[in-house]
Amino acid sequence: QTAIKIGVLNDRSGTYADLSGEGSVVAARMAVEDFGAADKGIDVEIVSADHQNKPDVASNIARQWYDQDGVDVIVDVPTSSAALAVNEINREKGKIFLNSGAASTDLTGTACAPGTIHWTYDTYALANGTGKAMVDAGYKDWFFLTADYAFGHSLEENTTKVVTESGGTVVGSVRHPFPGTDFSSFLLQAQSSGADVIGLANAGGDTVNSIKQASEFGITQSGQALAGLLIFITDVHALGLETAQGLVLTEAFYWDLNDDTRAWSERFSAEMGGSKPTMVHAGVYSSVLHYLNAVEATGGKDTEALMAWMKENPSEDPVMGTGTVRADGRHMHDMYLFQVKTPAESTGPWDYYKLLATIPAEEAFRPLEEGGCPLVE
Amino acid sequence: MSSLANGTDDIILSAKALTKRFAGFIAVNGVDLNVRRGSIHALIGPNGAGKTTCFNLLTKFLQPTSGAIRFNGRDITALAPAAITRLGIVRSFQISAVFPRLTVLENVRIALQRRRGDSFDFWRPQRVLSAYDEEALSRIEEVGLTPFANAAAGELPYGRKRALEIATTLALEPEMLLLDEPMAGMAQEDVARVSALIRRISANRTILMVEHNLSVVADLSDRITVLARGEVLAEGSYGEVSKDQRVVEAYIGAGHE
Amino acid sequence: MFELLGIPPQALFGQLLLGLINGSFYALLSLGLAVIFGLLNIINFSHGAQYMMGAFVAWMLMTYAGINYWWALLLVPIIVGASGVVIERLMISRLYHLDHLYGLLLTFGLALIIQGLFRNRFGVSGLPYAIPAELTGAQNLGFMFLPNYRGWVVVASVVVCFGTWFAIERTRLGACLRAATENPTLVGAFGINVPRMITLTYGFGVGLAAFAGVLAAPIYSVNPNMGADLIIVVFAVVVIGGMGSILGAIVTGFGLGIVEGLTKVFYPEGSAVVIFVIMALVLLVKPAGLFGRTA
Amino acid sequence: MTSDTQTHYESAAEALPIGTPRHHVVIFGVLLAFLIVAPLVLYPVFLMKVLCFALFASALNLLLGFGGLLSFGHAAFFGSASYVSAHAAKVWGLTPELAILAGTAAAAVLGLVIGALAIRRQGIYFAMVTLAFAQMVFFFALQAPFTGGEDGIQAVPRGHLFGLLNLASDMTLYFVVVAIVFGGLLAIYRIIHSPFGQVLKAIRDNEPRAVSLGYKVNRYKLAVFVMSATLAGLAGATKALVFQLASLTDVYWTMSGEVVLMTLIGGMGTIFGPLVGATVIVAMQNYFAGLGAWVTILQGIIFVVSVLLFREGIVGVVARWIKKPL
Amino acid sequence: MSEAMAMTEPATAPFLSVRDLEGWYDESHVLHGVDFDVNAGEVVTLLGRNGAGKTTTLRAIMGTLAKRRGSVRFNGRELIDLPPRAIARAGIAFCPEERGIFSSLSVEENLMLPPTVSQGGLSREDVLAMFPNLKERLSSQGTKLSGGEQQMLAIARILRTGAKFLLLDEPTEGLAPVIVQQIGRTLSELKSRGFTIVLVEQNFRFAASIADRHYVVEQGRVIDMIPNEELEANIGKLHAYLGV
Ligand SMILES: Nc1ncnc2c1ncn2[C@@H]1O[C@H](COP(=O)(O)OP(=O)(O)OP(=O)(O)O)[C@@H](O)[C@H]1O
Ligand SMILES: Nc1ncnc2c1ncn2[C@@H]1O[C@H](COP(=O)(O)OP(=O)(O)OP(=O)(O)O)[C@@H](O)[C@H]1O
Ligand SMILES: [Mg+2]
Ligand SMILES: [Mg+2]
Repeated sequence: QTAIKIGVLNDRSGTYADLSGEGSVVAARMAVEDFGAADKGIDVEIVSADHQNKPDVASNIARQWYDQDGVDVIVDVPTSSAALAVNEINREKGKIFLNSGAASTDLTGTACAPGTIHWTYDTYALANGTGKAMVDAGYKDWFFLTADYAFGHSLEENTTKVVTESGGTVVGSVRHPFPGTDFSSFLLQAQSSGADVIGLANAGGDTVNSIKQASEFGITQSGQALAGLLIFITDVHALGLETAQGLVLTEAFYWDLNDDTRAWSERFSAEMGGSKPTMVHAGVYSSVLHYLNAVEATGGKDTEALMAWMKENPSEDPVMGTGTVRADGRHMHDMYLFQVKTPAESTGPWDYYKLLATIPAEEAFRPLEEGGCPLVE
Repeated sequence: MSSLANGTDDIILSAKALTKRFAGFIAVNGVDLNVRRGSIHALIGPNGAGKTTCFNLLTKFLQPTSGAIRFNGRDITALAPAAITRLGIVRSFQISAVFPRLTVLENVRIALQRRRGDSFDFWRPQRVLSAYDEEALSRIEEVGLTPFANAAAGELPYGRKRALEIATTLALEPEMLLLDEPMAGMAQEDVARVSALIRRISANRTILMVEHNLSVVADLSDRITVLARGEVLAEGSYGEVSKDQRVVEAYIGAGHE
Repeated sequence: MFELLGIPPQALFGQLLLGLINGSFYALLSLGLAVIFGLLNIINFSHGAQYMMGAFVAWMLMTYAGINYWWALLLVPIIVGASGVVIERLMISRLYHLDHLYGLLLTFGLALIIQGLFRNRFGVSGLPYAIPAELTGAQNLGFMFLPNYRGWVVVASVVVCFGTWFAIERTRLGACLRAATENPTLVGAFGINVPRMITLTYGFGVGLAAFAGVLAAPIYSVNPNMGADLIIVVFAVVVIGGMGSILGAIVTGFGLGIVEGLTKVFYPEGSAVVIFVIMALVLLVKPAGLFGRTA
Repeated sequence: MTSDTQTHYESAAEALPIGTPRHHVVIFGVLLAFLIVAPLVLYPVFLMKVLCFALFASALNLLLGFGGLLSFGHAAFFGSASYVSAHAAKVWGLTPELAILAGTAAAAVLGLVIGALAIRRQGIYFAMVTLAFAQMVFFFALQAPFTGGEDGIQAVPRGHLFGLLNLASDMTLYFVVVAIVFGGLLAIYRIIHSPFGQVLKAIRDNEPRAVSLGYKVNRYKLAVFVMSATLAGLAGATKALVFQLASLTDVYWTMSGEVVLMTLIGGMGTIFGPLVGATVIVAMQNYFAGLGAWVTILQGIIFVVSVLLFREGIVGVVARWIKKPL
Repeated sequence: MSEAMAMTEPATAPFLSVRDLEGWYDESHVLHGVDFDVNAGEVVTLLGRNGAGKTTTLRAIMGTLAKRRGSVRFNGRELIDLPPRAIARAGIAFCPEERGIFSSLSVEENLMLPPTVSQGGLSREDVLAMFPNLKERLSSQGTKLSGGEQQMLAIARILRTGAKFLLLDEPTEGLAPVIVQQIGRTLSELKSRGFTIVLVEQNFRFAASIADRHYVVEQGRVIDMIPNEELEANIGKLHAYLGV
């Protein structure tokens, strides 16, 4: 009889509450059910908390969970700063951290840790997917609208690299204050640069507002394309197709990919008042399932043994398909390039994407040797 | 104006053509004032005549629009209020000015502390201040507040607050005291007591005061300047000014004779 | 093509115009603060939250009652203003005899409550509010593409600001208000109900914030945090303009919008701080602000 | 009043050599004893958080309760000290005591600059000006190259105290924090009860009168502002080491509001109020964390209720009951 | 007995009756029980030295003194607990010592500020005819007027309201004699139009020219009442009271 305590730590009241939040708890619970924990004599308890997207709150909760509440594994944790903070606590306490929500490649790069797996996506994969696909489609000249802080800078940097490597050029960029409300001035600068595509190296509300205002100023109508470098289906849902149509983006999951994803999403929706799961929810499900398999296989909670098992054995589930966990903690799986449908193409709510391409795992993620993860040497 | 002939070296404080203009309004207009050392000089006049404004100018709480102020022969027109105090001119306010949440003793000690110059010592315990207690208590005694030494100043009745204010002021050992309506709001018995106190402390000091209570003015002052509408209307002893017809009209009240 | 400071002049005009649009919001919000401060001597920290309420109530009217933008523009300031009236009667009116700092603390607490409630109910991802059909589309001004709605924002804000200025500086009601700021006791002794006037003034100031909120709803996402960060900037605008000065609030609001717009072109990284830097400079030179009277 | 005369005098005679009131000594003693046994029962990291905020709130109270100046931008000092000490410990590899010192010094310098500008205005103006300056510091923290943007500075090593004592253990660190915070509180107590503190109280009570007694009040205000900033910095620097993290939360304006709230509900101008206030608020945030946005609402309600009904704060009310200053 | 008093003979109670009026500024106790009556149509003065409490008495009647106690009955109605605006609406108008001209208002706005409280007030034209000086200055800023003009404006603006009971605090203070005479004529005219006036005056020569009765205030109490016709006889006593 093993007792496992899973801590779902994410944003339950802020910008990322819709794309992670309660949905991640539901996804984790579904994983526990599908695994059949009760039948296998494994007693699983799920706790959750709101980190308010603040690294200090996140690290506080993580510390307390490990020190006081006997949590064995922390999952989800959107917002890079919060994820990095939890990563450090996790390293110190020698526990397991299955990140699904955060974007920072540092989790599998310079900050990689023996107990951390970065499951769903990262800035490299997004920049790479979207950047390369756009250049290949003929959008060669780029202008970046970048949130002026570390995350925005790194997103811009990653994309710039991909764009130039694929034969495009970057004609300019402008850094906007974070968080911002009015982007019209920056959009106008982007417009007068004559670029083919405006790369939005920002996130959350900033991205939503940029897209909204780009449509208001007729930027998309006048032929410039927008590339959302970090955008989720919930953002598209908030924007509405009228505004978001044509946007190209990269995701690790879409509910309407195949029968399995549709069936799973159906169950998820039933519990979440009709909203469809995001890739973060899918990642939480997939990672918890893999973890529970490891617990069953190793028959205990030893971090080293569990991590070894998870890295040796492929992950396999109906939601994210097959994947492997790399030495640096990167979970490798296919990514997908989507374009947002026009209102005419869409058949109803949540029917938002058409699939442009599937990006194989090896191409999607940063090569192991480029990350500089100390675990790899 | 015969008294001016007594020689200017006796003048401790003088103002020449003092003028204060507020946006579009002249509150004090070309006032010349000479206060003789060791005298009690009263400034009287109708409400709004500019008495308080004059006080504010002399103590530099307001910057004069024009004019010059000299104290002990030195031009002090450009000094800051705190510097004026350090030179030895200390004022009281028309509305009672004590530190309400400090005790009577502490009120007086604040003044002593300034004089002794340890008021920036934030690392030393308050205990060092007990060195001042003796002197403070003697000041308190002077104004008859000994029974209240440890009471919070804010809880004192009005007249006693005025007394405390005077004790605090005296603790600075000023050469010159400016009192703005020291009797205002005082009960009759307090008036007598404070009058006596003022007379007592005037022994080796100069006092300039604003007062509406004419019997106090008559009783105490050596010399009176009457202000009206920002200008000097008359100057002289009580006997002189009270007979001045303009003063009677503007201030004391006409209707008699 | 000749350039001005390295920027083509058309682009510069465009940026100036955009600055003016942002300035419209600053002006409306700082005007509300100035009106409230002028009469109540209260720094209304919940002004940002009330601006946000304006946007939300417009959204709710649209979503739950099908009331369109134009009616919202009229109704929302009244509804939110009424909530301000209740707040003034129940809470703020108890603080007038106290240090003004308590007003600041109270309204700070109110801001937390209001924002928290909306965050709980609506989340923070933002809600969509469409630009009214009459104002979609844009004008090609040659040097830029001006969305009709943005043009309308400037017009509406100028009209409301001017109207408020006129009402306060040129009408009998305004005369009562001005008189009451100078000497409320005497105005009361003339038989004028000063407390009621104060209450309504607060309601009006809050209504101005709500009006700005409705104006903002179609262009910025309707979101519980939309006022929280803006309000700090608006405080700086009010300090620069001189607390309580109606004209100061309006002129500084528009002016700083333009200055900020130019910074976005020449030094975008600095655009978030430029107003605070100006504030520091103004305080050094004129502690009472550009239009303020020294106490 | 006259009937009280005699009693006043007698108590006066008794209390004349002013020393530390006995009940203050007792309270400090009990507090210290409690802090020593507390980690046996309570989670030491939680206790350390309470302690850091208690010091922060006491520093604010020094300015607000005893200097009469409401700063709405104290997060600037707390936060910048936390960044500097985190940077010093992580990048420069300084020992913890030096890192804390560096952070504290940075806060002091910042306090001098902001204070010199802010004390030119009073009342609400002062509050708004400090708020605006704090906002500038916030933007700096967001964009400066060494602050890590919104990631903050993470994985700050706790290091070895004086190069000897390993602080990795929460227990060891706890006692170091107790020493720092208790020292800070005693320093504040001393400042309040020093000749300087007396003048400060006088200025708060009646500024024009203090001027008329010849005090250059702006120097005192600036001095207390800098002291308060420095102590807030000490709290921030210590917090950075405890949580091994310096982040934007520490410099954001809500932090300034939170610390005002702690002071307000504990009791402005009381010595022990900020401790109680910090304990209440930190405990609330900790135990109600699951309530999400309700925590903010609850804080807002506490703000409103304390402004309307309990302006004296918890300790203020107790002090009135027992008729002794606390 | 004056004509005015004879006119009000049917009314048993005086128009205004003040009893045991006490008043404080913060903690300083200024009024210690003021008692006096005013009959309809009368002009009554309050005389007394500076600081005797005359202004404070008017403020206490008007309700603008925050802390007050006792009884003020006006037209059969108790006013002591009413707020100033209700007292104004009851028909009492107040012209303060400091005049209270609003600097941010023009002369016209100042004039039109007080609302009408009952029928029968002077029309704007009547008022301007009474004070021709004001007519030329209607658009200037209120406080740009000379002291005398400000005083006229202060009186003028309360005549419009329809209140028939006026409290005038030192309307001649600081004014040139010509203006004092003019104000004297105005007050007489108002009296003839049936206004009742309580006048606080330092200048009792002026007071004697228009008043029916004089109350002497000292230390926050009314210590004596002298009918105007007995003034000559009591001049010595009065001088003693006023300390001249
Ligand atoms: N700060 C100011 N701004 C504008 N006018 C002022 C200011 N201070 C005073 N005054 C005006 O200057 C004149 C003189 O005022 P001051 O206070 O000196 O009179 P005072 O003689 O002391 O009167 P009182 O006997 O009533 O105290 C008054 O008319 C007053 O209104
Ligand atoms: N605002 C105030 N605060 C405190 N005390 C005041 C205030 N106004 C007046 N006093 C005091 O109350 C007492 C009575 O003042 P009041 O103004 O009623 O006198 P008055 O008879 O009208 O004198 P005056 O002839 O100078 O106008 C005086 O001692 C005065 O100093
Ligand atoms: Mg005066
Ligand atoms: Mg008077």
